[in-house]
Order: sequence, then C-alpha cells, then structure tokens
Amino acid sequence: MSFVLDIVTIIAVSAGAFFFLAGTVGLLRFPDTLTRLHALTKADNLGLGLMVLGLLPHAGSLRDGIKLICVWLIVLLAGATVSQLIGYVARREGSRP
Amino acid sequence: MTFASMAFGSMTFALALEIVLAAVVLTGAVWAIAARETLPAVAGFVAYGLLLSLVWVHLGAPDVALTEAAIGSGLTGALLVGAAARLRLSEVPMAVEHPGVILRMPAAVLSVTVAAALAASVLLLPDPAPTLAPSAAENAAATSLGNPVTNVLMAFRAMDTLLEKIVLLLALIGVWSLAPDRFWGGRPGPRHYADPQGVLAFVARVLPPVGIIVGIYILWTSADHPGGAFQGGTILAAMWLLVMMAGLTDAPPVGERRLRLLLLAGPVVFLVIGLSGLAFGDAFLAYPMAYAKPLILAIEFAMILTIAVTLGLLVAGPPEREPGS
Amino acid sequence: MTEFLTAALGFILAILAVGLVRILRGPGDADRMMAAQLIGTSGIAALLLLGTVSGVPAAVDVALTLALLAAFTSIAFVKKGTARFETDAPGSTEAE
Amino acid sequence: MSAATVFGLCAAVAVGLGLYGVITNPQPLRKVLAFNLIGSGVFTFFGVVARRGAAAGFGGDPIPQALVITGIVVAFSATALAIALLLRLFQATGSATLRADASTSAGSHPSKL
Amino acid sequence: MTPDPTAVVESATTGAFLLVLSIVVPLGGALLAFAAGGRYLERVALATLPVGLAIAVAIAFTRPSTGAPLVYLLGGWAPPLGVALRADGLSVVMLVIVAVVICGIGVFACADFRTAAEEVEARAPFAFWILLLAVWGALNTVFLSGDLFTLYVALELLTFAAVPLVCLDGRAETLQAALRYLLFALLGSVLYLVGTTLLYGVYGTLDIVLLSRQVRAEPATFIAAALMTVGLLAKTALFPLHLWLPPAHAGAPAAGSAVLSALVVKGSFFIVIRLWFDVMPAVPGFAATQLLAALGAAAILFGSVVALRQERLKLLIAYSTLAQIGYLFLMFPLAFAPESEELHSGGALSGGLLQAMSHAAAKAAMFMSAGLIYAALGHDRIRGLGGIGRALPMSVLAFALGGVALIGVPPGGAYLAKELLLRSAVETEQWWWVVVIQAGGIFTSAYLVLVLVHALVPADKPVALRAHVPWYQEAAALSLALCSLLLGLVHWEAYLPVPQGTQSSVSALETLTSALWPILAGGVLAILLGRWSDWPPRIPLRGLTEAIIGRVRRNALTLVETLERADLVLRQWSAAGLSLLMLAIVLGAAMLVGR
Repeated sequence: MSFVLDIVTIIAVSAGAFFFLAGTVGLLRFPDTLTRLHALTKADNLGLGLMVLGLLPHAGSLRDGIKLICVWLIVLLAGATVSQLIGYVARREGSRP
Repeated sequence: MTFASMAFGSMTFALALEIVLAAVVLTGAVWAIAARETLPAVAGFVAYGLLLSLVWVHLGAPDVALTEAAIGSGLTGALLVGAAARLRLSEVPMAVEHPGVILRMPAAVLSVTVAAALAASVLLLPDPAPTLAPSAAENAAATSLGNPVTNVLMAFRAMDTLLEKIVLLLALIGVWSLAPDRFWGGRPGPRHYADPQGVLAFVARVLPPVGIIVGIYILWTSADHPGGAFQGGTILAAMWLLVMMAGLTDAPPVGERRLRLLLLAGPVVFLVIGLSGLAFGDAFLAYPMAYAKPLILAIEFAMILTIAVTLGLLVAGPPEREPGS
Repeated sequence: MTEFLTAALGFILAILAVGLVRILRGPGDADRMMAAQLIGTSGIAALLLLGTVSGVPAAVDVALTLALLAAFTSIAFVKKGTARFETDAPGSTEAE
Repeated sequence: MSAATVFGLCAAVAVGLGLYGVITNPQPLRKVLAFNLIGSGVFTFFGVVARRGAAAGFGGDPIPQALVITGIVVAFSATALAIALLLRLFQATGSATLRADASTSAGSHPSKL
Repeated sequence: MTPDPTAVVESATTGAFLLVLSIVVPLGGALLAFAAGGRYLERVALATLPVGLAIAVAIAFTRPSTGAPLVYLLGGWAPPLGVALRADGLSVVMLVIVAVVICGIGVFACADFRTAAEEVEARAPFAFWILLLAVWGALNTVFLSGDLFTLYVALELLTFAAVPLVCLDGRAETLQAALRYLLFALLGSVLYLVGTTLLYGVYGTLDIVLLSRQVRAEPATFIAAALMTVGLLAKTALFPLHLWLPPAHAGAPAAGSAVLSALVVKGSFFIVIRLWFDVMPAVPGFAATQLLAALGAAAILFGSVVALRQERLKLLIAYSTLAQIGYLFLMFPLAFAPESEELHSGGALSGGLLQAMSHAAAKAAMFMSAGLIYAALGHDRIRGLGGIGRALPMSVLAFALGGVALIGVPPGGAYLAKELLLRSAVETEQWWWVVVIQAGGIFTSAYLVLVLVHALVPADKPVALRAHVPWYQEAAALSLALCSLLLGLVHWEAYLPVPQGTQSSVSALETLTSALWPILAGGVLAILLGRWSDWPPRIPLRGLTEAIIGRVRRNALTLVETLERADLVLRQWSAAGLSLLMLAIVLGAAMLVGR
C-alpha cells in the first residue's frame, strides 16, 4: 500500500514540477504579455494542484489533508483574480513583445 | 551502499538544499537593495520574506514561520507597496542624490567588515549551545499549554508581550498624530472604489470568510500547536484591508468610540489579568495553575481582535478625510 | 522518498529563482506582477514539500497563511502598483 | 557545517547588505526596506541560535523563537510609523528627501504651534 | 515551579510590587487616557502624574538600607526563564528625577496642550498626553528591567513615543527631523538587537545579573558589546552620531523638546551604563573607555562651539544638549580601575549619573523657558531677545538658573558631579580629562553668557508681547531649574556610591572661585566666538587692545567655521552611517587589542 502511495506521490509531484517548468518557460519565452499570463496560470492551477495531490498521502491526518486542499483552493481563487487584474494592466500598458 | 554512506549521502543532499535555499534567499535580499526602481525592490523584499518563512520552517520554528509569512512578508509588503506607489513621482529627482563611488566604497567595506564579524561570531558560537529548552519544558505544566512558544510569550516572558502590545498601539497613535488638524477624527486613507460586479469585489466577498476561519483556527490551535494571536490577527487584518481595497467597506473614523475600545481590548484585558495576579495571586502576570489555560486563551482572544484592528489601521495610515465627509 | 521530495524542492526553488530574475528584468508592470505571482505559487509549493521533507506538519498552516497573505499582497500590488499616483477615483483600477 | 551554520552566514550577509543599503540609498523608503532586511537578518541569526539550542524534545529553544516573534511585531510597528511619516513628509513638501539642506534648516521660519 | 539550577537564588523582595506599579501606572494611564479621549484625556493624564511621582518616591523609601536591590519576579518566574525587575540605587534616583521632571513638564504643558471647549477632541493634546505617559512608562521600564530583551522592547517603546513628539505641529521641517530621528534610532536599536542575540547565543541568558556572572572577555562578547554600545550611542546622539538631534530637539514644541532633551536620551544612556558597569565591567578595557570619553570630549567641543554660533535660542539649547551628552561619557575612563582592569562603580559613576540628573532637570527648564520666550515674542532669534529680561523676568531667570546649574556652580547637582569626576580623574591620574571637564563648564557658561547678555540688554523700543504667559508655566520652569540647582544638597550616599566627604569638604571661598572663574572664562569665549550684531561690543576698546582682540577673534572664527563645516558634513546621513559602522569596528577592535 505504502509503495503504491509512494508511486502516486512521485508521479504527481513530478507532473506538478513539470507544469511549473512549463509555466516558467512560458513566462520567459512567450512573445507577448497575455500569452505569458496564459502560461503562468498553468503553473498555478495544475502545478500546485498536482503537488498537493502528491503530498496528500503524506498528510498526517484528515485535517492536514483538508488544509492541503484548502491551500490549493485559495491559491486558485487568488490566482484567478490576480490574473484578471494583471490582464487589465497588460491591456492598458499595450501588449509588449 | 552502506548505511553510513547513505546517511552521508542524504546529509550532503540536505546541505545542498540548504545552500540552494540560502542562495535564493540572498538573491531576493541583494535585489531588494540593488534594484534601481523601488517597486521591484519591494517585490524582491516580499519574495525574500516568503523564502525566509521557508528558512524558519527548516530551522524548526513554525511559529516564527507563520509570523514571518503573515507580518514580515505579507503586511509589510503591502505597506511598502502602497508607499512605493505613492512615492513613484519622487523617484526621478531622488536619483540625483545617488551617492558616488567615494561614498559607496567605504560603505561597502565597512558593511562587509561588520557582516564578516557577525559571520565569525556564528562560527564561534559555543558547542554544545546553551539552551533554556529543558527549563521551558520542565515548567510547561504550569500553564498546561502544549506549545512552548506560547508558553514563553504568555507566561514566562509575558511582560515583553504586554509591552509589545503597547508598542503597537503607540505606533498607531504616532501614525494618527501625523494627520493634519482638520482631518482629526476623520477616516484614514482614501476611499477605495471598485466595480461591485468586478473580480476584486468578488474575491473580497469570497476570500475573507475563509481568511477569518483560518485566522481563528491559527489562534485556537496555538495552545498546543504553532500559531498565536499575532499570526491569526494579521490574517484577519489582511482580510479587512482586502475588503476595504475592494470598496465594500470604508475605514472607520479614528474618533469612533467603539473603535477606541476595540483597540484597547487586548492590552486592557492583559493588564487586568496581570494586575489581578498581583492582587490575588502570586505575582503580576502570574496565572493560578488551574485557570492558566482559560486565562491565557481569554487574553489571546481579546488580543486577536485588537491586533487585527491595529494592524489594519497601521497599514491604512493617518486620517486623510475630514470627519463627517 | 525524502531524496525525491528534496530534489523536487530544489527544482521548485530554481523555478522561484527564475521568477525573481523575471521581476528584475521587467520591463512592464504586468510582467513583474506575473513573476510575483509565480514566486508566490512556487513558494507555497516549496513550503509544502519542505514541511513533508523536514517533518514539520505545521508547514501546512504556514502555507495556508502564506496563500491568504500572498493573495492579499498581490492584489495590493496590482491595485496600488498600477496607478501611477493612486488617486483612486471611481473605477481607476478595474472599470477601464 | 550544519543547517544552522548555513543560515547563520546567510543572516550575516543579510545584515551586511541591509547596512550598505541604509547608508547608501538616498530614498527613505529604501532605507526603511533596508532596515527591514537588517532586522530579518538579526531574527534569522536568533533563529539559528534557537535551532542550535534544540533540546528536551523541542525542535529549537523556544525562548529565542518567542523573542523573534516579539521582534517582528516591533519591527512592523516601526515600519508602519516610518512609512506614515514618510508619506506625510511627501505630502507636505512634494519630495521625500532626508538631505539636511533640502528643507530649510530646522525651522528657520517657525510658525506658532 | 521548580527553580532552575542555574537560576539566581533571588526572590521577590517585600515592597517590590511598587516596581510593577511604576511601570503599569503610566502605561495604564496612557491606555485610560486613550479610552477617555477628548477633554477627559487631559484630566486622566494629569491625575496620573502625582500617582506616578508618589510611587517613585515610595520606591526610594522602600529600598532596603543594606543597599541590596529591590527585586520583583514577573509572573513569579525566575530568570533565566523569566524576567526580573530590579531597582538598585541607580534606578531609584533615575525613577525619582524622571518623575519630577515629567510632573514639571505636565504642569507646563497644561497651557499648550489643552482641548478647546468647542472641540470634541484635538489632535495635538490627544497625542501629547498619551505620548508623555508612554515616555514615562518606557523610561521606568528601562530603569527597572533586568533583562536585555525587555530593555530592547522598552527602548523601542521610548522611540515610538518620542518621535511623534518632534512633529506634533506638522511643519515640513519637523516631519523631516522626525523621520531622520526615527530611521537613525531604528538603525541603532537593530544593532543593539544583534548584540543581544549574540549574547544569548553564547551565554544562554539575557538576564543582567546572570550574564554578569558568566560573561568572559572573548571575541564574541567584544562584537556584541561593540554593536550594542554603538547602537545605543546612536540613540543617545553622542558625537558623531548626532545628525538627528539638533533639528528634532529644536523643532519640537517646547514641552516636547523638554521631554526629548531632558529625558529620552537618558534612556539609552542608562542602558549603556547597565551594559558597561553591570553586565560586563571587565570586558571593555582601557582603550574602549578612553575612546568613549574622547567622543564625549569631541561632542563638548563641537556641541558648544556650534551652539555659540546659532542664531536661534532653541537650536542653541539643542546643541548644548549635544555637548552635555558628551560630558556624560567622560565618566567611563575615570571609572576604570587599572589594577583590576574593570569598570568600578564608584565616584565617577555617581558623578556621571548626577550630571545626567542635573541635566534632565536643568535642560527641561531651559527648553520650557525658551518656549515661553518664543511664545511671547513670536520668534526666538538670539539677537532679537533685547528687552525680554524685563518683559519676562521669571522665564529668563529660570533659563539663567538652569544654565548656572549646568555650569557646575554649588550647590548644583552638576557641581557635585564635577567634583566627583575631578576627584576620580586625580585618583586615576588622568589629568587630560581634568582639562576636558573644566572646558565643559567654561563652554557652558560661554553660551549662557551669550544668551543672557542679549536677553538683559534693554530694547530700543518696548517689547510687545504676542501672547500672555501663564504664571504656572513660568513656575514649572523655575522649579525645575531650582531642583537642578539644589540636587547637590541631597545626601546621595544612600543611593549612589559617593566617596566619604565629597559633599562637605568645600569652603565658601573655594566655592566662590570655583564658580566664578568658569563664568569669566566663558564670558571671554562668548565675546570672542558669539554672533554679535555690533562688533566690537559695548566694551570700550582702543588701539592695540582692539587690534589684538580683533586678531584673536578672526583666527578663532576661522577655526570655528571649520568646526561648523565639519559638523555639517557629519550630519549628512551617509556620513553618520559610515561613522556608525566605523565606530562599531573601532570599538570592537579597541576591546580586542587595547587591553
């Protein structure tokens, strides 16, 4: 059982790390602000979500597990809001290369 | 692979991680100092604070990590950002005042010397290190709280905590005293407006309930687990400020009676319980063994409200509008 | 397992460092804010990993606090940082 | 070299950087920021001391940890006061400089209180 | 509660609860005043003053006759885990003098910080009364706390209470002065905190008594001591770390200046004493004490000379504070006992402390009378003071008495202090400090003479007073000046280590000469260096004499201008920052090498 859980952790955390990487590469390489924003949200939503998923088996108690998921939800909510606001800013600045 | 080499392997692994962490932390620090513009420098500082809470977790001090995350990085960050935004106009003329090499060189040399002395003293710290941890553990029964840091803050060194409450209040009075006379009794900061259907208003409606629950949880858990009134209070303050920023509510006028009482609740409850220890018990700030835990929790609950309001108003600044406007 | 999570932690820290560099380069406010956002998220991920690696369960509480405060700070950042001189006239930030 | 030592050195560097910033940067806001950097360096140093004192089943000596929490709150109060003062100065003069000659020296045109 | 094996065998002494009250009453009064608000606020504050004074006096009488300190264990927890309050002789005398001065300032401030009848609440009175009580509570904590970290918190409390006093009237230049003060003070306190951290890391306690038993002369201790001392010096504004003091002390409203100049700087000074005499008497060594006093001597020179050149009365008094702070640091080498290589708590320490007390009362009186003169004239230009001696005789008298007390005229506290310091200098064969001590008195009389001559000269046309000066304000200033002038009559043996016979050995003739010659010398200096509207002054000078005096004056003025320019440079932020670090390094090196 613990072996299976370990496998889950390894896969999920690796996938999460991959999405973080993808988001960062996008942030660095994509040509304009809005696409960069698009890339970034991947890291937020998927990367952290997968990390949380991977760490769930290591949570000591149910309460810790719930807290882990809460962290993700809060980040999602905040991320969505801030991305919207950044979108306004980007539009105002004019899409720069 | 032998056990020893494995242990060694994981040790160097941990060490490598520590060095990476320290390097990233210092990147933030360097940048907070070296960045040309203020706003990015502040962003660097916020990142630095965030990373520092990682360091605190790693140093086995989650209580401090919570404080650093909440106050050190979060609220200080918001304060600095607000100031940087307002001061942006003054940045260009200030660039003229940038000191030349004649000044920067000695400053660098002297700073490096002091830092080197400190680094040397880190290496010179005695081994085994002196510690009061056993003594704190031995006396923990007196309060029946499981969190040693709360024990220190609320019992062993309650005087510091009481004084620091008064420091917070005094800082607020200091901030208020800066208001021009005509604004006295008015509301702090500008009135914020935002589209009530917009995303900011949305998040300001959804996030605060969560924040309030988390804040109170952080306080509640502090009896036996890392947490406390500051950390919880800071979260509440941040939520309040968020609601204010979204324009859903306005900062209260500084002359308001209820507000004054709220600001006093924490220190007054603390002082009254402390003085009743002087009058009826063993000493000032001594709690009778049987009631220690409820008394401490009572103080902390009074304090979380006061702290939340004080911190929120410290960020909001001095009154900037005429009373009644 | 610990080694794996430590490696993942190191990786996330590296990403965080990249985010830091991004803020440094700018050029626009929007890019800086995005980078700050990335730093916040990856910082939280790093914290969760670190809590598991060093066996500090309270790291989750720290992460919760950080998530809330990071949300607050980034909103303050966007709201205040964009207005050249915060007049906060009706609709200065969003309604445009 | 233990965890404590690495972060201890890190703390020393942060203090040094902060000192440099406080002295050389002309903008008061940046001085406040640098002051916070020194403060956090000192706190980290204290954290290292706490970590080295881990005993009795605690991950660190709780006394310095508690002192750091108090210190952080005090540092925040200081920052808030400094920033309020700075913004008020900016509001009153349109600049935020600490240069002695920038405003007329110490009240040569005093008005009645 | 099991006592810790390393704990001091020390328990609360009877009557020690008064120590708690002396902290809680002012701070509780501040909270109550905040709750009351409006016009009630002043009443609460005024009611707190006599209570606090009574507590301070009660502590002075409760102290055991054995000379052992009063000890109170907060929360019943013994150090090192808990925090103790201790009142030794030093704390007691400081508690009492601060209570007296605060009460004087309180009476004085009744007129300036009054909520007008038609207002619900006014900003300045609201802030002033709360801050006054907070300063008091913070100072009492500084005097009583037996723990270095509690001292840090108290020090910050003191700073946060003091800074807003600077800019209560909201003028731009006072805002800038307040900001400079705050930032530099913060830099100082953070350096103090570094040292505290280091001490805890090495010795595992922050309790003063426990530390004093464990402290060894080793590099980590030197680093800690150097950083803490320099941090405290920055807050005390010892030359060359004085950039913030003149504008802050001169810009504040009169009552605020009195608080800042008389009391606030004494807080950090007291911690320096605690650190050097109580925590680590064997650590500093010969070179470090000489260095500290050398800075003091430089402060006397710069402060006095620049004071003489000021055009405004309040700035003159502020610079005189700078010089007086320097004077306080002269005691360190004199207290150094070469045979044991330790700082010895003897006559020199008493002298330093007495000087601090006399300065507290006298400087408060001087700032208060300067405030009254300002209010009456609408300005405080020294050259425009003509006729004020006739118009406000009591205020000018208070100013004069305060100044005379500071010069060291019997029976003033400063006179006794000077005697004690001179005696120690002779005993330890450090004649060079004798010169500096005497020079301090001469300089003080120089700027006093300068001001008094201007104030007593009759005006060309009658002085039109802009504001009425209430009698009780003048009375408050006058009584504080008298208090300083009578401090030498108190029998200090019960509280301070005063060597036998110091207080009774002087004959009347000796007294007179020792009082007169510094005043005469000071007069000469004032004539030479002061700013006079008509040079040469009304003294009839002819031919050769005039030529000689004119030449001396010209040369002296060149020197003075150099000093003024140097002062201007040193008061730049970056220069002060560099001096701060440089001083920390030199002090640390002096402790390491100069033994």
